[in-house]
Amino acid sequence: MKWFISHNTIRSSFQLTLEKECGEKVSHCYQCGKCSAGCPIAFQMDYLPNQIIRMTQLGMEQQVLSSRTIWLCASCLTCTVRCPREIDIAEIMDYLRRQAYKKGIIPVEETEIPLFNKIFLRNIELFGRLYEMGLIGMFNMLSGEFFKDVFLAPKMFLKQKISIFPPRVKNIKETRAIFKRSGKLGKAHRDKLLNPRLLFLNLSRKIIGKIAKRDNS
Amino acid sequence: MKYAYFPGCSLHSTAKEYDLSTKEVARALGIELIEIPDWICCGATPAHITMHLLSLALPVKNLLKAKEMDSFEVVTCCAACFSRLKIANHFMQNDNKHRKNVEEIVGEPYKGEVKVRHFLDVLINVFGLKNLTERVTNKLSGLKVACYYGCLLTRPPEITQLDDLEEPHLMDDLMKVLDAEPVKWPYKTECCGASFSLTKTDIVLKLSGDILQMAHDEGAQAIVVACPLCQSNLDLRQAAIKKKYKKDFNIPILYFTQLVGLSLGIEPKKLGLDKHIVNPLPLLKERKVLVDK
Amino acid sequence: MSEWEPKIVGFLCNWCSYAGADLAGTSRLEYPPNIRIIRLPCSGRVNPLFILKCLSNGADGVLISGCHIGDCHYSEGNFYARRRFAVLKKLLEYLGIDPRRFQMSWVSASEGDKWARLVTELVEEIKQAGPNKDFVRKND
Amino acid sequence: MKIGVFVCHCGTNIAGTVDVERVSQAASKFPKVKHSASYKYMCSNPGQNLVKDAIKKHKLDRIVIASCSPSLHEKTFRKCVEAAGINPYLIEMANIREHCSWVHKDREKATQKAIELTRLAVSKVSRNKPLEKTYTTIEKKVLIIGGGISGIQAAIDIAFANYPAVIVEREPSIGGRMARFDKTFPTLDCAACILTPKMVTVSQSEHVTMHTYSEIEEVSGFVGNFTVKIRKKARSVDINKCTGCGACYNKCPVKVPSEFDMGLGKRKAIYTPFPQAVPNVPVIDRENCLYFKTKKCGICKKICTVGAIDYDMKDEVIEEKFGAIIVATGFNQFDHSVYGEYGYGKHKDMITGLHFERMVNSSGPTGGKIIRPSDGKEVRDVVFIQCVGSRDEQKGLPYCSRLCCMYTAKHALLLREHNKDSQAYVFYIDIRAAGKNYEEFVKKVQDEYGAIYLRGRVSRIFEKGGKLIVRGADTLSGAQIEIKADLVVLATGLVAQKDAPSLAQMLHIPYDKNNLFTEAHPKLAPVETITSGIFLTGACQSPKDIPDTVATASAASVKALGLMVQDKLAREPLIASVNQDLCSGCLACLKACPFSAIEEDEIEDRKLRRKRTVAKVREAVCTGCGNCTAVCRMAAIDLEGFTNTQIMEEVETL
Repeated sequence: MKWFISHNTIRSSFQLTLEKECGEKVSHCYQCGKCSAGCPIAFQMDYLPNQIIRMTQLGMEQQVLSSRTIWLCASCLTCTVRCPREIDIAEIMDYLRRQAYKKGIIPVEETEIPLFNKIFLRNIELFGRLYEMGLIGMFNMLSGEFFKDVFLAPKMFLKQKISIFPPRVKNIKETRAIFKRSGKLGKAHRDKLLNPRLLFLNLSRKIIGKIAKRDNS
Repeated sequence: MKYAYFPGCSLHSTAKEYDLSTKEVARALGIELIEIPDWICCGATPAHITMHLLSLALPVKNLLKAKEMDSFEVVTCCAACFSRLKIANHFMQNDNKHRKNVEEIVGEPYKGEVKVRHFLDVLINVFGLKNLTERVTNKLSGLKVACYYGCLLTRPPEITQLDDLEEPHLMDDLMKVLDAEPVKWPYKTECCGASFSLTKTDIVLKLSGDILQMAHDEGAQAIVVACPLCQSNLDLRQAAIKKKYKKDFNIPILYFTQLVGLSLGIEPKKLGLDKHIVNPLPLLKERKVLVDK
Repeated sequence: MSEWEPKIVGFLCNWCSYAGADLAGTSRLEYPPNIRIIRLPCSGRVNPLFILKCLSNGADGVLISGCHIGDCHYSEGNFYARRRFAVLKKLLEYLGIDPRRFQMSWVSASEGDKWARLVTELVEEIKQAGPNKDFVRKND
Repeated sequence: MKIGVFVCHCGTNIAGTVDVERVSQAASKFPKVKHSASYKYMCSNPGQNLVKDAIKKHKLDRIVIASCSPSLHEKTFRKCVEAAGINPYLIEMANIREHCSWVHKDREKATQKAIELTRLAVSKVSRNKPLEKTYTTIEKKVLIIGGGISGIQAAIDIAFANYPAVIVEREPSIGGRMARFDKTFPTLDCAACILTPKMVTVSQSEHVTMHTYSEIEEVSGFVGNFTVKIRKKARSVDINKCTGCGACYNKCPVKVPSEFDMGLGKRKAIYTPFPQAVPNVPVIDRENCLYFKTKKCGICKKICTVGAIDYDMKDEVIEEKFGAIIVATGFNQFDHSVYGEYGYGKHKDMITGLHFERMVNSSGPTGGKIIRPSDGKEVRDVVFIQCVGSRDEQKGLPYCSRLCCMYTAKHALLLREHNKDSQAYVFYIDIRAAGKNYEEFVKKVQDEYGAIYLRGRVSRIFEKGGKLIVRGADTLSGAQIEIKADLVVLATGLVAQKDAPSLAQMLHIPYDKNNLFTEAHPKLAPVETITSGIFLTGACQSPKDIPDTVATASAASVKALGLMVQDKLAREPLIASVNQDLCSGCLACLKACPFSAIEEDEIEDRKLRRKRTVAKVREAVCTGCGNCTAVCRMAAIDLEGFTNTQIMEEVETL
């Protein structure tokens, strides 16, 4: 492919740290590819799940954490339940995503999912339950997909499937405290949505793309 | 039969008809569902992707609220909530390190003592198919349905402990009791794209399109689901699938509770059958399974 | 002495557990060096007196390990052992000896990994039980 | 008493973690130790000479060797000291390799432990007594359990040396799995062509007795003197009268799926499993026979001109004595119905390799046509999946079944040979073709027979539109692959026979967690078991192909013949003995003995001046387990080599 890796990469502690922190034995993988064979999202991924595991075995932290694959994993667990080596691949993907958040490595082409996750959690932290209008509005605004699904909105209102007002939970302070303490104990950055620079880059990418599309047509 | 009921966010918004029909069916069958007061979101997929502890603490908080109601069994309908609650319980039962952390976060001791059940499980394994057969007044004869279970109802099997991993059959069994005809099809547990509805709509269109295609090919007139995410992906996105892949399936996506409700003679409106994007009423009329009032 | 290290005696049957311990060696599985193995033909050879003697001589723990039930090289020696030591264990408990000090296990010749794990856990457990002062001969 | 201690470096195996010199020095200060030394390889010739010389020079009378496990070299050193004039039972070994240097890393602690282990051995040896070997006779007959290719080969080898062999086979005919195969890799000679002559040789040999349709019921005794009970199941056909004309099964009205053809073809209720069966005598399957079910029919009896049919035949249990036993029970196929993702084994057009063998065989149920079992149509696209059950810790076996790579390559080749328009797709993880001409064979299948090899496991198989949709991946190109297949052939792994554990328990041989029988040493004693006189061959020990099976069969035969040619057999004197003066005659030992090796005896008590009952050990029967010693209240019965005083001495030195 397009990499050159040295013994320094191979000897890095990436795999060992992963095995220790998420408890999954990556070194046990013998690359049978059953995970990739059954992955429903593989057609969109830049690396197949088995390649991600292989790259982890070789200590290629940078490449793994900046891959699109880890964000595209839908956590459907097809790989996990069929792995002959009993490796929980979905859990490894979760771990890699958490690491990518921590290190702020997120590919600019794949900002939607990390952004969505952050907005979703923020939403829960504020309201206790999901406020769909708020989620969609905020996501559309920050991701540059301003008019996404607006045609669906009236239908949803009519069928009372989406409410304009946020849900109400009485003891919202309790929920917020859970968020705060989880962030502290898990040593995760809770507050930052995403790096503003990344958001900006993504926005401009989208808008430029749209303008270019319009010009072409 | 008395249970604490955890509806989850979807059932209060996009999947309102699931909530309605579940409550109707429960009422008709004498299953008492008491909504957990002041429940909060279980964290869904974003939580376990972002902060592992949070993804355990949120469900545990809800289970503790159920415990306060003196209820040791929680029923939920959403497959995602079911999965999160079950996983949280699993960690609290088996992982001391995580349990300590989560107990610190929620401020209370908890060892996974509240049992979590899916409503499907309650209906089939507690109420019993035999009892249900006796209550069916309006048979859904001739209605060909594809039972779609999705990813999270059966996976991972050691945690959910609900149904067969690769070929689940609970809903099929249920449909047979209602005299509907479950088709044999291979996509029972294929992924619909789940949480990518908003973020990666293309993926959802492809995966849901494939599922609809397969159901169509195997002769299903409707798809029966037990998960609000599956329902919204398959139902909501059919228009876009039509636009992108030039395929007009027009297959109604129904909750199993709605069909059970119909067979018990409950009015369609009470079951929220008017709330679908792909209107199921013409099909149900054609198949003569609607209750005449 | 830096830290107290327990002394454990293991009575192992020649056919299964001793071979299993050998396999742990050939597989280079590491475990703590606190165990002293005495080889016997069968777990049924172990006379309860040996165990009492070990404990009174200051051993902190005694382990008896034989073939899995049903797999005894001598058909039924381990059945006898199991029955015999279930009684002895009760007796020792009655005498006020920490039950952790006397344990039984079944390790086959192919279970080197089980042996290593077993010893590691056993040493850990005996460490928690502390030095054997329950049954030591008073010298003066 | 002058004890000599010899500490072995074992190269760096021991010396790497244990300070051997310090052990030797510490040992020299132990009580009664007159001499201690260390050497690089104590078991080598110079090492043994060192021991012998020291014995002479220092007049040593007891020896401790601190080295490896006694299971490896106890015999070596017994011989060594015997040559130097010391009774061979006056040595003890301290296992400072397997139980010390190999399992510990801390040099200080390991050295300390090695010293203590040596001290234990020294204290034990100080209580050893000189013992003399006993001798028994040998029954000059070999039992072979299993009549597949490995049992057949073993029988031929033993008969060739003019010793009698007895084959016990569960099925109605010998031949085993190999009889089902079509061709054999890598030479492609037909299995029947090379197996049938061997089957005939066995049946015609004056030295070989066959008990087919029979099972082992009970085994007792020990090397040289095994007593075995064999259940000869009621065949319902008199083997001495039957001429093998076949009229009975031609006329039998009942058809059931044939086990031999893996259910692809039919057989009758009275049947021989296949045309070349040996013995060529049918058997009545009583579960399906109309006569046995309804008492009607009886056609076979009417038609048999020699009156061989006997509906009243009963199971017969015979007892025979043997000097050695060869276990050749073979393997079973892995049951792939555990794979939900492959449809729980319910897809009709998904078959195993053994099914394929029958199908491709010109005398098989389809006449050599490769068809879809569901609709009988000829196949075009065939997917082969390797490692089904093998190398799968989640649902299958941890090990590699070793021959699936090769037989799948053979199948891919045969497929193309039988059907020019077909295409083979082989999903594999690794190709393990380590054997003479194996790699070349696989390459040939890829190059000349156009088999497409795809590197990846298959994740899902389902039916759609009459085809099987196979979803796999090719990890080399990073592609997901979907193939619409007419037929899927699973290379299911090899597993132990279901009743392997119960046979092992009968024979007192160990088996591993996969129920495969365990050899005495994986490298140096691969066909022996720890129970002397019992040998292993073929796939009951681990998956083996035909060449390996035949090789181990001959190896096991040589080991058995090695016993046969002896006049008498030396037995270890490590058996129980009764001190009749101490014996109170309670006879608790008699009940505790698993082998009935203790009997009542009467002695004249001189003090009491009357006769008194005591226990007595039948030396030829005692196996030396020592169970009796633990029940003796008087400590009158003791086990030589592991006496109470020896063990107490060890315990005292702790």
